[in-house]
Amino acid sequence: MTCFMKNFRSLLLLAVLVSALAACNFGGDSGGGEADSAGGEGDLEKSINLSITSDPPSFHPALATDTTSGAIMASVFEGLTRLDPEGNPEPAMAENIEVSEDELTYTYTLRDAEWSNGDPVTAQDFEFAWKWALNPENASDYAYQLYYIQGAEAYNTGEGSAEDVAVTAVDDKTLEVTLNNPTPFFDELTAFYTYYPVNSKVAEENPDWHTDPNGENYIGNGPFTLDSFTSSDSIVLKKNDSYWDADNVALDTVNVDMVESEATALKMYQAGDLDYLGSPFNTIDLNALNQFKEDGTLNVRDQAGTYMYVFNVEDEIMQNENIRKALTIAIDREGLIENVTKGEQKPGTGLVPLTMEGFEEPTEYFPSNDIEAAKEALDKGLEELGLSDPSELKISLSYNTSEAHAAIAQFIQQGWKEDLGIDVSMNNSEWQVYLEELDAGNHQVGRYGWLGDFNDPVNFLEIYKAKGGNNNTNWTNEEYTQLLNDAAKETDPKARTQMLKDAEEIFMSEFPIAPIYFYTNLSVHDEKVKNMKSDPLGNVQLKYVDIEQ
Amino acid sequence: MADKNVSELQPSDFEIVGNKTSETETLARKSISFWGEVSRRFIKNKLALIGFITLAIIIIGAICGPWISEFTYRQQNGDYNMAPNGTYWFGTDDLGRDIFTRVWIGARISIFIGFAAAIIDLIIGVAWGAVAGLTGGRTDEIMMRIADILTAIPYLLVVIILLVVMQPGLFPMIIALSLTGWVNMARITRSEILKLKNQEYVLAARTLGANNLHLIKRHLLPNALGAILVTMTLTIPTAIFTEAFLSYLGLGVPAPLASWGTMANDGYPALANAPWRLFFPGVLICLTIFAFNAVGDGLRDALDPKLRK
Amino acid sequence: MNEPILQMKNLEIDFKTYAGTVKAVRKVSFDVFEGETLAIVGESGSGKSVTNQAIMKLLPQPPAIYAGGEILFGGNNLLEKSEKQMERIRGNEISMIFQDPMTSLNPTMKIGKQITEVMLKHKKISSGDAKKRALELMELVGIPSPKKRLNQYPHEFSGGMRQRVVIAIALAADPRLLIADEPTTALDVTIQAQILEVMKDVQKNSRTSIIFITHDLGVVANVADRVAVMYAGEIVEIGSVDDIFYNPQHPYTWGLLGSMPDMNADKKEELRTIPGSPPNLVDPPRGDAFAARNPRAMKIDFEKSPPMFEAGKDHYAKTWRLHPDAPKTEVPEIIRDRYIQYNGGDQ
Amino acid sequence: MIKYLGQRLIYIVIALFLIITATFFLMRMAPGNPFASERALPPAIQESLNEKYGLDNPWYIQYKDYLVNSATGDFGTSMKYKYRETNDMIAEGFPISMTLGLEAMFIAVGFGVLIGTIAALFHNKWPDYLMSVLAVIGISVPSFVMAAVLQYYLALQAGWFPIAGWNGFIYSILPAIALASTPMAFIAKLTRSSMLEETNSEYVKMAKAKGISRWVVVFKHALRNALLPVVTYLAPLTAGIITGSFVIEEIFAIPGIGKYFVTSISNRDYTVIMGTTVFYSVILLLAVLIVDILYSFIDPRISLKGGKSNGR
Repeated sequence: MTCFMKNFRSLLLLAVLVSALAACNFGGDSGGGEADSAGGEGDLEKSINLSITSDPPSFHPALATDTTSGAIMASVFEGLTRLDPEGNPEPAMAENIEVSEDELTYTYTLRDAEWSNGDPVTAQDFEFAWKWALNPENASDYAYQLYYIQGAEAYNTGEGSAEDVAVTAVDDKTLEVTLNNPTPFFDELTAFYTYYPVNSKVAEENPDWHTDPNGENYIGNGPFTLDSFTSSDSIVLKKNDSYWDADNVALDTVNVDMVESEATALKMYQAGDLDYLGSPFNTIDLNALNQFKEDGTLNVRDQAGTYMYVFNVEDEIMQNENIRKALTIAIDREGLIENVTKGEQKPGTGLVPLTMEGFEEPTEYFPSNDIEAAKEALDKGLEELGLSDPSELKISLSYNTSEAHAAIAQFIQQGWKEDLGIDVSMNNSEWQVYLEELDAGNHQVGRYGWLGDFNDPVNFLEIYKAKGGNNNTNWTNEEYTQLLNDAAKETDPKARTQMLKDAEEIFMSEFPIAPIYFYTNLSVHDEKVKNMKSDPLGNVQLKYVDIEQ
Repeated sequence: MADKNVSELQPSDFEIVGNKTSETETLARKSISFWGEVSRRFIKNKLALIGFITLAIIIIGAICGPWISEFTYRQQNGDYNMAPNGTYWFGTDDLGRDIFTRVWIGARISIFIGFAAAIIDLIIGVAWGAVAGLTGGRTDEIMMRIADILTAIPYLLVVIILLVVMQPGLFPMIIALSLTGWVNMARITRSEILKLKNQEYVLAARTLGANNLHLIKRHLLPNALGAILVTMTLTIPTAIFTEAFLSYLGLGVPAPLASWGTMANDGYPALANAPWRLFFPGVLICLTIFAFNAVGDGLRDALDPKLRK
Repeated sequence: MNEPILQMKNLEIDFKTYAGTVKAVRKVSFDVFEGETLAIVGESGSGKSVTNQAIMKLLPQPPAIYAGGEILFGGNNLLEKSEKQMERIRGNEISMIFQDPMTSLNPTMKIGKQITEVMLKHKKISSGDAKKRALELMELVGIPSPKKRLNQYPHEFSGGMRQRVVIAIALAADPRLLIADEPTTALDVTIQAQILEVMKDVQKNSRTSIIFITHDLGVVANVADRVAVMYAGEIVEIGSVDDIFYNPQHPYTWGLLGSMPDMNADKKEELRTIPGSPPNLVDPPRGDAFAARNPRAMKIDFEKSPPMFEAGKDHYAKTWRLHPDAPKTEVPEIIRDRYIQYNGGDQ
Repeated sequence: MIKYLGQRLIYIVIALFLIITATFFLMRMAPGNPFASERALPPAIQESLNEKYGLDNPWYIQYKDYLVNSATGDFGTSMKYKYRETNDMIAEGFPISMTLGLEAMFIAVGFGVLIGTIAALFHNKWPDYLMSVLAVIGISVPSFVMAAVLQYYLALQAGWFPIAGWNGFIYSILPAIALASTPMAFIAKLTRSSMLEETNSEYVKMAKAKGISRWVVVFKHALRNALLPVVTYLAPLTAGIITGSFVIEEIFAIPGIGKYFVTSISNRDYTVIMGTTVFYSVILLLAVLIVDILYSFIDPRISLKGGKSNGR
């Protein structure tokens, strides 16, 4: 009996162990496994290994809001236009684009293209997708990208109806869109993922088609199809043979691993597990930038984005223009870029980045790092505030928690202390909290970055057209608003650019923000990778990428 | 067996002089006091002594280090990521700050956090564990279950709320660390008390009418001291660690202040190009924790009556 | 008498401690003969347990140091044996009964296993046979319903029953020498008597020699053939039970006997204690270790350590009192009374 | 036994209720909004999102909903990854975290006990010091530093292991070591001190007096008793280790659930916070129960009767 009991007990233990081991999952046969065979044999297969930082927050083009999702969407879907490697729109799903005299009506003729399930891509698919995105019930964060279309804003904010949105499928192959104002960058917009079509037949039957990227209902019309998705682990894209331009797609397989840590991604790249590092998929670890610069592999491209500190002009201290001016001038942008951000960013001189047409040459709205001028402004400001010494200024600098933001903030904080004698306190909070704080206007000086969705100055200037929304400065100016409204109606490109430049000058003369730098896109890639570079918006079109064995 | 060589003895040797019991008593009483004995045994323990000296050096460094250095912890000197040299003894970081200075400022903060958290844990944990262990029954059950539940509540949520309610800084950090940190101490104390409370001398004291407070103070705590001390020497590293983890999540002490946790966190991605940024805070964390462990073990051995021979 | 199975010669044991080297056992010599029971008495700290653990070589080294002497068991010096050789002797030829039955059994091992373990280690025996033998042993030491008890754990046993188990374990391999280290101290008086009976029975049947360590003279009178009295790491007097009880020579033995209640005493008499406390063995006294507590100590007692004087046949005492030059000192009244009673043939 | 189990299960349910309640209120007290986005949302969309996730209801309705959802085990879709069910996230990630965790447990317990035993047996001799140094390194190196150092030297420099990912056993070795190092050191310390206590005990002396050889005494007699405190430590350790580690999973890019415990909170992803919390609590409470039952198997002095606490 005891003998039996004893054996029984050890058997039980064994059973527990075995079942524990059986439950083990080392993920040996998961999709990412194929990543290893990439560099090896086979001149038939062309594959590339990339990494992104997390699961895409959405697989629905209309719900995507981030570069991670966007990079995948651009491969699996295709809009009316697609940006070429230089960032210029070229016809894609649209074979022909006809614009009316007043530049308000666009008529698209679609080419014969197929969804990955064989259905033809129709004008109805576009109409369906755009109206779906605008439907407030679907809560698309980026629906505002469609506001250029007549009736779109009203429908999205619950004041209009779907029928009033001026997008119509005239027939299967003809799509007609009417805009509120002349929009010179509309061709660019139609390349943006919010404007992508959705297979309306499938989507009407299965409203949840996008929640299972591995399911048979997940259908795209882009150069690649989504082969497999393993949460937190990998996404595998395969070439879409039924894509209309399949002959010009070189890659057969794209392996995308989810690697959250920059340091890990860097090591994987150094070990040859990844072929590309950088925007828009992930970020190159700051610590490696010097190394990549030295061996000449770092690719730097200007990006349509501005890193800035916003001043809350409703704050007791920050309402003073001279204080804002002093703080803005005193920032040593060159030193910051050279030593801290290291990415060959351009010193921020204004609101609109240098990638924009007509804004290529920086305008000196203020002298950067001119300590004398800054002190002068500071003295004036202090006097206006009735203070005698800079140390009496109580200023707090807010930023969202991140090592990069912290480093920049510490650099600038120290500069303000040494050059102006202002001891600024630091206040960091998590992203979700930070956004609420900015919205509520609880900040004095706050970090902010704006990356353009399309390469037009309006994308930046519009933020400060009115209070609310993304205007975290609470600054408004009637003249400025008027200029923007006028520019929206202007059809002459030159005159329009001038108006926008005038608006920026008004903006910068009152210092509601301290521009710090204009973003650059940094990337490195393996020698064998060809044609892989990002456009000014930071997108990489995998469609054009090739591998040379 | 008998010794034959006794002839040289004089008859006068056999004079009866009586006993000297008083001498034996004084001899017996001459034994050293309890704490004297403990410290003597502690000093004889080489490892413990080394630990103690290490700790002393680190604390002296924390006090004097920033004061010796010609730089301040937040001063950016324009020399970025410099290897250790004559000017910057421990090198500089990515903002050109002197790591020597920062490491000792960090020592102040990390050791303070560690000690403060350990002391709060000690007070709450010992009180909670002692009451639970001594009362027993339902009360014990309920008290320990409360402790169980506390450990299951998402810790980060609590920390985030604390950091928002109070301004980020040392104080909320210490509270956050102590919030669940005491549970372990309570468990250890309780199990020690349970072990001790049925022992004869405690029962004897009880029959003599000692009340609970007296029992805890006089009999139980001194005997549970060894286990409590060891737990405490482990609490301090845990606190330093948790602080490092919170720094990893960006919830550490606010910049530009430094703690070892934030420094290690900033330094580890630079392992390839500026290893000194991880090395110095890392080595100091290791040394400190080694020292606490050695001192704790030494104290335990010195206090443990069973090892007294 | 036949050949001794154990001869201890001038055994010296030191302990290294933080406070200095403690000379715990100082030149101890005695013999144990087959089938006899030798009791070693003395107060706590007198070195009696250390001496006996030294036989088993169970003292942890460090801090213990075997500083000199030899222990001959069947003619072989145990101190020269390797650990492997000692393993064959322990439990097999010499076994030991520990003082506290509450702690000397493994709490997480079944009783049966703890008994059979010794047999399986030392005898070529199947586990079935070992179990049978264990049942016999349990019966022998008086454990009721042994079959059931075999599969129980120590915490299910009372103190007395546990000590019976310990005895059963000690007897399991039929040892030639059994060292009982205060086996009854931790037990109730009634249980004590039972345990002593068990041991006596066992000895009758097996001719095992026993070294019985105790501080309880009552127990000694009950079980021992010969008695050795230890004080401050030395044997101060050794002789037969009768010698020690009725004709003790060393003043310490007097003190010890004086502190024992006498059942036969008619007179109302107070219990006596020995004033003072034992010497510090880090720095043992030059002369007689007991001198400082001896009201009739002589000058020489403080100067020179006495040799063993023969006080009778096989009766020795380590005191200057027995030196021919020493003045005749009186044996205390209580001891004298006892002697008279004894010789008067009261018993 | 059955009565005991019943009591414990009732306790688990009560504990879960308290944990859910506390978490719910903490969650709602924490500032931040799950739908906050860099691009300010039109109010209509914010409302529609709130409505969709029931965040527009008064708190007591939301609280009730959470209780009901937790009871039925359906936590709903993630608020950040809107296409993912919380349950799926846990179901997919947990086997991976558990595999890694079990491997780490084997390392931690196996080596911890071994190191602690060796240290105790050679008390105050050089193996003891060597083992103590090992244990101190384990305790004193933060896991992210340990992970980074292992990854840099053994994977990148030496090339013996893959850098990151989850594609087979070899991928699990470095993360398992990094994960195991701290608990291993704790276990080693614990084992050492309780082993020292046991080897000085009477029954070990008695076993030696039986002629049992030194190693048999250690392994058959002392170890089992010395491991009792280690077993107590195993419950929270197991629960913590098999539910994954944020740091290790991030550095080694492992698709486990450890990161959800942290990211769900920083994203204010309420449904996932609730799901992971309840999941962790269940694992923890069950682990405590299992360890208590296991304890009664190892230590015959403990009997599982209702309402009895098991202090030793």
